Amino acid sequence: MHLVKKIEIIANSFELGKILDRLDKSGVHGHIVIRNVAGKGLRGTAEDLDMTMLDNVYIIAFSTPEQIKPVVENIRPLLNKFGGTCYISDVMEISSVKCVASM
Amino acid sequence: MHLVKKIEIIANSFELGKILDRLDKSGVHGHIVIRNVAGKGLRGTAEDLDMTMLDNVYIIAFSTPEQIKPVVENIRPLLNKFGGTCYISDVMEISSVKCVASM
Amino acid sequence: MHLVKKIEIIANSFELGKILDRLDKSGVHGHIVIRNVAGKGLRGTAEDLDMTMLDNVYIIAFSTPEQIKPVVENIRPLLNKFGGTCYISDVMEISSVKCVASM
Amino acid sequence: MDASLIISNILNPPVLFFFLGMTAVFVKSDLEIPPPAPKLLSLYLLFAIGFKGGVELVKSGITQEVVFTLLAAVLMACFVPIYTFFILKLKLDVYDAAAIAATYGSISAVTFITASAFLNELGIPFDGYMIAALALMESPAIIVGLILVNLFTVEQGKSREVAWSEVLRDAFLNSSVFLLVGSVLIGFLTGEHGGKVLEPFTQGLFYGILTFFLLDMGLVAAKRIKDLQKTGFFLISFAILIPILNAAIGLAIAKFLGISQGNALLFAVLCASASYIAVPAAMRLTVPEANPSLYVSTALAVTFPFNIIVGIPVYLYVIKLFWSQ
Amino acid sequence: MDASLIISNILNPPVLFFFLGMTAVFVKSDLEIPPPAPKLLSLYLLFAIGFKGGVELVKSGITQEVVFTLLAAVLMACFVPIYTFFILKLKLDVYDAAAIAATYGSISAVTFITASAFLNELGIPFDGYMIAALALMESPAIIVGLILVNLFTVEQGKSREVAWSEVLRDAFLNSSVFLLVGSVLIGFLTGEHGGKVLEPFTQGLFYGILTFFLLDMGLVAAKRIKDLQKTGFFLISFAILIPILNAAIGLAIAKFLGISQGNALLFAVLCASASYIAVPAAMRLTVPEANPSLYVSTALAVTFPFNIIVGIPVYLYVIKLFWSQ
Amino acid sequence: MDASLIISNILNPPVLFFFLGMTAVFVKSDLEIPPPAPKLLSLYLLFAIGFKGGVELVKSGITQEVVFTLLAAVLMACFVPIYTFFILKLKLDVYDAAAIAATYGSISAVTFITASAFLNELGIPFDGYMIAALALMESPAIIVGLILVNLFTVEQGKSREVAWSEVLRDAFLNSSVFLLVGSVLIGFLTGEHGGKVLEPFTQGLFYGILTFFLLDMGLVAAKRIKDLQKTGFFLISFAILIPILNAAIGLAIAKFLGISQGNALLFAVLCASASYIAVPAAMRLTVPEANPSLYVSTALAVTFPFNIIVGIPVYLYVIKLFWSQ
Ligand SMILES: Nc1ncnc2c1ncn2[C@@H]1O[C@H](COP(=O)(O)O)[C@@H](O)[C@H]1O
Ligand SMILES: Nc1ncnc2c1ncn2[C@@H]1O[C@H](COP(=O)(O)O)[C@@H](O)[C@H]1O
Ligand SMILES: Nc1ncnc2c1ncn2[C@@H]1O[C@H](COP(=O)(O)O)[C@@H](O)[C@H]1O
Ligand code: NA
Ligand code: NA
Ligand code: NA
Repeated sequence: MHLVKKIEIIANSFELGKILDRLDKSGVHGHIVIRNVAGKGLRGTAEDLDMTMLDNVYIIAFSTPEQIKPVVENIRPLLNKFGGTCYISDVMEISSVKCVASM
Repeated sequence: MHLVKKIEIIANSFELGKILDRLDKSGVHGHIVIRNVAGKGLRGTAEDLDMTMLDNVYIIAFSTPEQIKPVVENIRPLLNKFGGTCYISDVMEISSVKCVASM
Repeated sequence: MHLVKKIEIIANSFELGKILDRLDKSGVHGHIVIRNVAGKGLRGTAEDLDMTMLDNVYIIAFSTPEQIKPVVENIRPLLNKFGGTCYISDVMEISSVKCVASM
Repeated sequence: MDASLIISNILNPPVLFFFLGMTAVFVKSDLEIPPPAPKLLSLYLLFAIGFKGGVELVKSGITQEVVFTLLAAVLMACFVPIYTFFILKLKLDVYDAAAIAATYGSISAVTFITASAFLNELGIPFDGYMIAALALMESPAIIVGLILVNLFTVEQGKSREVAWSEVLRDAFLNSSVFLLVGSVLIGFLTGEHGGKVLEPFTQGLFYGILTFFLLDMGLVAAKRIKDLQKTGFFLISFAILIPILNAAIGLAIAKFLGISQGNALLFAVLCASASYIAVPAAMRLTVPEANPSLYVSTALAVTFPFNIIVGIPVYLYVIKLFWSQ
Repeated sequence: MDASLIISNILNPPVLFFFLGMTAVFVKSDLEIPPPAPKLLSLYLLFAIGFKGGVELVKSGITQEVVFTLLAAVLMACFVPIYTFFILKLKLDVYDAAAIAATYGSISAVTFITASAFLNELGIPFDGYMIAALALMESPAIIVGLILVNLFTVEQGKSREVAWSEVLRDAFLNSSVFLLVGSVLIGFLTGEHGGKVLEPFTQGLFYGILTFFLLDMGLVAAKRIKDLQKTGFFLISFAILIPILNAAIGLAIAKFLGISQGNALLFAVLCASASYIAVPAAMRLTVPEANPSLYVSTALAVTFPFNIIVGIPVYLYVIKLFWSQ
Repeated sequence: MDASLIISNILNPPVLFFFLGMTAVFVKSDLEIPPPAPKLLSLYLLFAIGFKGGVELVKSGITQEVVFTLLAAVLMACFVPIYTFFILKLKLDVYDAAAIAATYGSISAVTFITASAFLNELGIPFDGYMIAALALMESPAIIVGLILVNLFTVEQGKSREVAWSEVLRDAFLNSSVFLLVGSVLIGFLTGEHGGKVLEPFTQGLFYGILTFFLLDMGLVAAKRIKDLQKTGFFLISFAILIPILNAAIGLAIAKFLGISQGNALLFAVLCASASYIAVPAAMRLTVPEANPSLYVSTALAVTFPFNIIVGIPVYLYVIKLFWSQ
């Protein structure tokens, strides 16, 4: 087992394409996307359009610790422009043929 | 980047309204809700009604470290009464216009 | 509050039954499953069949720290054979009637 | 007894697809109706049956027969949870007894809908106001169940605070009751003209969607069957005998009121069926002490299949015996 | 004024189910149409109306009337956002003004579809090419809105870089426009034969699915109503008066072009309606500075209900006054 | 060759919507059919075609022709994976060769359903027992594929342990096979009466839902096309030539058996089509060493479009040449 980083991003689905692009450019090629996530914003406003047809998405990606710096640099401008939040935490990965750290 | 807390709650969907109320009262105004979550209970019983029409929900909320105490105090009685579990962990937030810590 | 471990597994849905079996055998009886998770693999290939009808699943299970060893031993061969990844992290559980640590 | 009614019921596509769903679970096929499709199908069924009922309510009007039948329906919905509570308390604690009693006092809309499809096929008419009875019988048992818990726990020295406004909302404004009542009202308001334009949707598809939905119900019921081990012999017998008893009472009332054969069958089915959605949801909130596997499994894995496979044709057989054509 | 049209509109199942959805939110029922069902229903509606439009386009052919009407449609879709922008800028900043203006310059397909169902019921014919107008009016306002933002922020000394290729794709290839245009084309290519084989699906179910979808729209619109407090009196008046004004302009153009009553109603409805899906989505990406609650809430919680409840029958009433039978 | 059949096939709504789906991906529209709708639609199609097949099986009965055709179907389902395995092994390793061979030995229900809709439209009859052939041809290739892997890896000195009970369950009880077979049986049991009551659902909607589903298939197939770069020329040719060859063998058998034109087309389509759901799922579990992008992409992005666009009308053209009217 070795340390990897977990990246969690919550954003509106219209940003999804842009965010995945940025992740990819930052060297994080794997991810999962959970759609149709209901949510309420920080300020209690229902700014999100999820009630019409734009739902929130919850993106999770695991990466090596070194990839975090480029990810933060690439993602922050997007979040500032379009909204959404990003969190990073430590997790242990079980080594396997396909694991992040085997790259 | 600064430290925030991640709150994860798993409960049956009939409790959802009550839990979100308590979170809100504890000062945690943002959250996401993932619905239609399949699950099996701790004791291996299929107590949850997800097979009929009451599914489990998975609630995630990020908050400042100080909010954890009131959250725990408010949520625990609910969990004891209606079931469900709650977990708390540390994550780093990427500072952005809308981030939890900017509040 | 006491320390428990969070186990996160991402895999293709055809493995779901096998993985839950192994978790159960390792003594982890509770879990949640989020289905219809879209994803892209580590190597950027669309190996996953989610585009037809086999979607990815995202499995989360909370366990006591002692259960991690058997979980890793049981899950790793599956991941090596069929693909998928598994991550482990630390979380604090709010003690309640049904909490993992009350077992 | 003339078995042809049972056979003609069993050879119905809805019942056969119910069996198919059960079989899928037994042979461990991975067949499933992906959520939220089952929920959507059940919304459709409530919408369609409610709307149709409303449209036909215009025709029949609100006569004395209607008023008496609806009154009898509400009375049964209050009486059943009370008398079954005392039977259940012989073996179970107050919480479980009250929750199960409430479950059996309320109704299963899908059982009702299956019975109405059965009548349609046999060409036996029934009236739109029976759908009003369906709507009226869903909620009272929830209230009665809760009152029983309060009475008998106070007796035991435990005091409970009940958020009645929430309970009432759960009972009368839960999505099933709300959509059903709303659709009846809209059907009533738009009348025959509205009924006509919606016909391909509410009538044409009805039978097919019921069939598809029962496939899912078969899957769901079969998954619950293993719970029955824990339930024990007492509850399993309860789940078969009480429906029969309730149907018998229902038929006696129907005969007394002199309502038609079709209406009598539907009335009996309402009395005999048990709720596995609305009441369990309400009970989890209001009587969290009760064990959900008891009240869900009996209603879903025993009473529901019993009614749609054996109950419906048997009740009709009895009607045919006692009603003059 | 003759109120019978309003009443006959209100007593339509789709409008009544819209009310039912709103009521569910007001009384706090837990009724909901689970996602992604609403999205699927809206795809169906676009598919069905587009296909039907295409099939009928074959019959009418592309005459001078068609060309002029479509031209007028595009012109209105460009003109409305421009003139409303200047009204809105009296009270709001450039970003909000442009986003709201774009919203009102574009159209609401569901309003159009509800109007077409209303015409069908009254037996008033309309032509397939009006669906081409629907498709053509969806996108221009997005472009116009963005040009307005650029002009007026440059004026204020701020420069913006715009990814025009992305904007154009959002405007012309978003799923609604794409599916609608594609279905029109396929309807046109397969003609009457294709129309016939798909009829039970595209026609038979149409009214029912519209009704069901409006139930969801009622839920959605009612949830937005509390946002209106923040919106203020100015925008609420805007959201009622501008549709009336746009409908009036639309009717004048229709009269001038001499198109039929049915087509005139649809044209007026296109002018009067505001987008609450495609344009908001595009605006979030291209004008993130604007506040989405302003443009979504006005379009969804005021203009949409106004049009389908009051607007459609009133516009038709005016048509009946001015058009000779 | 008479191109009119190809054109009349291409101008079908289902095929055109398949193109529309592909176009959406190519022009980067955000059109999508949200999950789990596609899965639900495919369950519907299996339910409807199976049920209809069962109902018609009652009429045709189980004659000698039926038995021989079903026998031929099973033989082809075993023979195709064997002979294609040896072709594939020329260029690929044992695992990939066996997995692709199994894919092409099995069938694509949607291709079959599209062909049956094409026949319906042209008014060419076919028999219900062909749906039994569909059901019978889905599973054998999975078993054959696995046996081939075992034989040839043992040869290479590697031993494999196979959980045969699981493999058999995957092969014969996976949701597609189970629902199809179950629906055929129920159709057979309920007969004409059951067929009639379900008709608006299983027949009325059938063509429309197929059309809508093919829109999704277009999206899915187009997304897979970029995988084909990695697949290489050998596999792409394989994915076009083998279906043609299999169809030719199928037609020869059909001619030999003397079955009708409609049945012959369906038989050819079964032989020519490749599975992109059931077999890939089974292969991922039983031959995890094989590369899924190879067997999914060829079946989905080449063979499937080829069959529904070119194959079906060409096979019918050949039938028209060799069958006397
Ligand atoms: N503190 C939070 N915890 C979890 N999710 C949040 C939080 N704040 C916001 N969100 C999610 O992020 C989305 C966008 O938030 P906002 O940009 O504040 O409107 C909301 O709809 C929520 O789904
Ligand atoms: N150890 C666990 N890890 C993850 N989810 C759990 C765990 N235990 C229970 N759950 C989830 O919580 C729900 C309620 O559990 P219970 O209250 O034990 O019936 C279950 O249906 C599961 O979805
Ligand atoms: N680094 C990652 N972070 C999150 N999810 C991943 C990552 N890599 C792979 N996945 C998910 O795991 C699935 C299987 O990955 P793979 O086995 O690499 O094809 C993918 O479809 C993704 O959903
Ligand atoms: Na009852
Ligand atoms: Na407009
Ligand atoms: Na084949």
